[in-house]
Amino acid sequence: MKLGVVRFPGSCDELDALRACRLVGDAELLWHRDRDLRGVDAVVIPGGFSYGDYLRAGAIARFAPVMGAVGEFARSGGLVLGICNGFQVLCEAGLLPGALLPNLSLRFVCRQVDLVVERADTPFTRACDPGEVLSIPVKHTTGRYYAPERILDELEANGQVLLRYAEGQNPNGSLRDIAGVANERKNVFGLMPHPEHAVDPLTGSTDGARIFESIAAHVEALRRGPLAAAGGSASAVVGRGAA
Amino acid sequence: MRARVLIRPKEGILDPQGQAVERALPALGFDGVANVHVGRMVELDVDDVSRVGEMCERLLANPLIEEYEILVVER
Amino acid sequence: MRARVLIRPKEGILDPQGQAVERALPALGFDGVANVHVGRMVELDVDDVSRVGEMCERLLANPLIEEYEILVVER
Amino acid sequence: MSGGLTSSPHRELGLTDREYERIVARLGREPNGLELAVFSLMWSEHCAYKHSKKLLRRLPTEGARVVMGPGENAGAVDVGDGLVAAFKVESHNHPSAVEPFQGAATGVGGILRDVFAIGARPIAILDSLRFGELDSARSRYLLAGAVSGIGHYGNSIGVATVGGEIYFEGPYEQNCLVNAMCLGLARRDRMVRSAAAGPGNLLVLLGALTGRDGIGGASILASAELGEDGAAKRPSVQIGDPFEEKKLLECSLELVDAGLLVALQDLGAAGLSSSSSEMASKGGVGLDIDVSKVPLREPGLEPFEIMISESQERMLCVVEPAKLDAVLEVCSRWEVRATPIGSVTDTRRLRVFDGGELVGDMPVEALVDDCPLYDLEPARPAAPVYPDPPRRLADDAPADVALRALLRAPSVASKLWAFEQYDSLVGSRTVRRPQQADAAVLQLAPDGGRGALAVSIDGNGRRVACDPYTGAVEAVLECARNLACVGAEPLGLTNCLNFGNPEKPHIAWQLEQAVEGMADACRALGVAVVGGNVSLYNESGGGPIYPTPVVGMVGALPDPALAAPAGFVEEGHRIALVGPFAPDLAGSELEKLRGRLATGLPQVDLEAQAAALAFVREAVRGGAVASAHDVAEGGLAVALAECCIAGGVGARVDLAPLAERGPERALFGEGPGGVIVSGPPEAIDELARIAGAVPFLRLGEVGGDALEIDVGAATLSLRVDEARSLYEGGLPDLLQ
Ligand SMILES: Nc1ncnc2c1ncn2[C@@H]1O[C@H](COP(=O)(O)OP(=O)(O)O)[C@@H](O)[C@H]1O
Ligand SMILES: [Mg+2]
Repeated sequence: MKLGVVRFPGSCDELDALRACRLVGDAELLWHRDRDLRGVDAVVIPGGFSYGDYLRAGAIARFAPVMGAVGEFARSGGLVLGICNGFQVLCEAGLLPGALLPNLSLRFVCRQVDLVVERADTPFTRACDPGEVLSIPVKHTTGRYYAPERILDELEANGQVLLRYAEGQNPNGSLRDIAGVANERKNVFGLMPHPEHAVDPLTGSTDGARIFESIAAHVEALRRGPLAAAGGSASAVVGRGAA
Repeated sequence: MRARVLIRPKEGILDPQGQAVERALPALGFDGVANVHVGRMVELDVDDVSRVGEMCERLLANPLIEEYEILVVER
Repeated sequence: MRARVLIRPKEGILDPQGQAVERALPALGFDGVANVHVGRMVELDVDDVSRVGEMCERLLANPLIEEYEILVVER
Repeated sequence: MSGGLTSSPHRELGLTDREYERIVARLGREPNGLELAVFSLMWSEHCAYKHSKKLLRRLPTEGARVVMGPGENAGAVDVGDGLVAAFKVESHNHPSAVEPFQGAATGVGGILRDVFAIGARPIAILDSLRFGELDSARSRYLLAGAVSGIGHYGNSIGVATVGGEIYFEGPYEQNCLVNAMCLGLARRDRMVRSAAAGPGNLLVLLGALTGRDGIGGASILASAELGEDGAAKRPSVQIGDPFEEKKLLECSLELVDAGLLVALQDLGAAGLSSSSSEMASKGGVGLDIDVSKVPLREPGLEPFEIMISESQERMLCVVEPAKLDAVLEVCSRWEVRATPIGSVTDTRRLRVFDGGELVGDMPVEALVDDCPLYDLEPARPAAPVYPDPPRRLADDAPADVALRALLRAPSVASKLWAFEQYDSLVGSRTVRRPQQADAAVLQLAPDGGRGALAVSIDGNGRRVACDPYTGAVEAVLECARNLACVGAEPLGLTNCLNFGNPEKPHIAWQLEQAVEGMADACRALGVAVVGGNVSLYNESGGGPIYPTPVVGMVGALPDPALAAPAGFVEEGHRIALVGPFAPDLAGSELEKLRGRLATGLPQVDLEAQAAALAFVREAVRGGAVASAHDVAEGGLAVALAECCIAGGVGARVDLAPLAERGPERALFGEGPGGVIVSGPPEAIDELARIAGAVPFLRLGEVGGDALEIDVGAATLSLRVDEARSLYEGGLPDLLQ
């Protein structure tokens, strides 16, 4: 299995993400100007300040050549994980619903938070238990998840909210305490917390590894056949692009 | 031609920056201020001003959360 | 009365946001764009519009690096 | 060459008549405007260290681990496995007082460039900040701006800000201090120096466009044509662009890694002038620069402006002609502007051309080495230099009232409000985050090394004001103690000397005493000074700042898993005080709250201090202790409360053995040398047994939900949750 981590000018957490990916498989960096995803099984858009986050977080990065390829990959069912700035990029690119607004505090916040796993039957959370609490850090200025009420209702109804901040721990004012959402098909997932910073007991927590293990398990299962990948769920993801 | 794009948070979306300004002004002795909103302004020289709307839709504003207004500035 | 304050980096002051937008637009196929600057806009209801200049000096703008313009918006 | 000069422009540029005469003598003629501008900056205090250079020679700079001492952009020490740690601290005090956000942001940008200029990847930032008391709106504004500026730059560029310190004292009201330290890692065989070499090689400017940033005073040299208000319009505030620097950083490191550079140097104060002449001086060569090739942000910059512009996010490198294309290719991939602007010569002169025209011609040595160095004329002040701080606590306030007041005093209270605004995690190295332990701990595994580095920055200016020699000794000791608490052995030290006007005898005395103290402490601990910075003339209407030597120390530890946290870990663990701690109220936070400033501090026995540090370090490394925290501001009571808050558990302790000279001293007395450790009973017994000459005092036991202290007849009790809300609320409450 091979994961690709996109590097934009201004990415900051790409090497951390690469390290986290390498705990579960092969991984390499993908350059923002490349259109070729080099046959990776899943793409990670890492955290940082792509293009300085100027204008609006994620607004400029979404037009990078590599994002065209990532879009096609996602539309063909490939797994795409966006972390923090990556989440912002995916929202700006329309690959995920909603938008991220400045934190209510208007300040950057770096803090360990507890996250509740809402769905443990997706490619990104299948290594978790439903309701499990993960300790993972956040660090951002623009992390307040927003979508119109109607869309929020839809997201909830479709089970697209995969992670929520534990009660009283919402660090940014995200609506309905949403920390991470998937697209309808559940092959694109974005979250503000940084699972790649929670894969080493020395640096605080290993709970973030679950996200990467989930991706690896899903890709392995796909190898063995679509039915195994479905893991019993009806909304199975079949096939993947650019392999 | 010089164009000026004014971008503000859509109505109904919490604007903590506007609120912060609204709270800070009375503390400095400015009363009678209400309904403060903080947005962005982009100014640019363009050959073809008719394309600015498209620039807004695609890059300068995020239509989900922001509304914009385009003004042409006489030069 | 509704006032609109437009705040931009002073001339000669580095404007990295403006530069970033200026570089991004041609890549999206928008040519003939130059001299892009990104600033802020503050909109507010005020009883006494004559005090807005003072508000800018003290809070809304940073006079060291920004210049501002006050517009009164008809309502 | 330039019109519109007054009769003695050199004075307006800060040069004395004698300095000017010396320049004329070295040139054999009167300098033109450009040359005068360049000389005035190169011979400024900032670049030439004319009042401090002689004094700095007293600092010990050699040691087995030293790879690069003072003189390069950053100092460097060997950390094994082919890696070196490069680090330096630098001030950005004045720009931050003018515009705190941009001032602090560009301060971080500047110190990062110093570190990657030697080919090291920056892995950590620390900040050391001083403001006036928070009842002042200006101080609140400066604090908020500086902290968000540091966060903005460090977070955006992806370097973890892992530690720092903030103090609030009246004398910083008009002159805040913003010092930033950067720590980087390089492969020893991949470092690069700043010495230009090889006549015929090209000088290439990397990074941002050049604008009229920081021309400042020199704008009097601008030609008259620019008009009356031209000078006034010139922005003096520099805007930081961390995105540009991020690209510059990655690009520079790739160029170094690929072996494409002969030399690399950042552009800091005095811009092209100082970077080019220092590169030439170090290499014993000359440089020709064509300013017409320098890419500009705005039209119409005059040659002298281009030479002294302090526009941020620029680097200068020397490249062999055959490698130019490869260099340009790397730069273009990173979208970093790269422009050949000149070449290395064997003339030993800095020659400036504007296209075909020679507009300046100066001997490199004259610029770099010939500035006169001045002797200080120190004299111990006869009367107190500083007013007493405002009184906030009655002398007869009971101990529990005093403890509560101390916990929320802004200099003591938790700095969570600030460090939560910093990304302390990026890089996957941070094993101990802010407030988790006395020093930040960064593992080397991601960089292919073993073990970890520990880093700390310290300097209590008020104590230095009470006694400059001992205060400076204490700053070094505190850093070393912080390192010992996580099991680290010091490898090297950097410092920033923030002082008032050295031409005044009492300031000169403070400076000399502090440098002596720092030097003696370094010798006693066997730590070399590998670099630093000096910031003088920090005075204004309100008088001089407290003398503030800020010390940054880097150490190494073999096993990051054993780096002790500050907080108590488990009910039933025993608590002990280790080290030659002799609590005294002189210079303490309690005395400050009571409105008093001492005029002396107790002497320190450096040998005993060094022995205790080694003992603590070995105890932590051996895994004998579960927690370790040093006793600092607020004394034992505050330190114990911090251990309880961090661990979320109470403690029962008996300070009676320390109370013979009064319970107050035992509770709130300060001084170097004390470390609170905790651990399982057997481990603490064993430590007591092997302590030998190192003072070792059992204090009590971890447990319960309150801190309960016996001090002879008196007792004191504070619930841990109340302690936490005082401690964590101290700063935000004042900032509301
Ligand atoms: N207080 C000090 N202690 C030790 N070295 C110092 C001190 N101040 C300055 N230096 C050294 O003097 C040299 C020049 O410093 P500086 O002008 O700040 O360098 P830069 O221009 O690279 O920022 C550096 O090598 C620095 O480490
Ligand atoms: Mg330097």
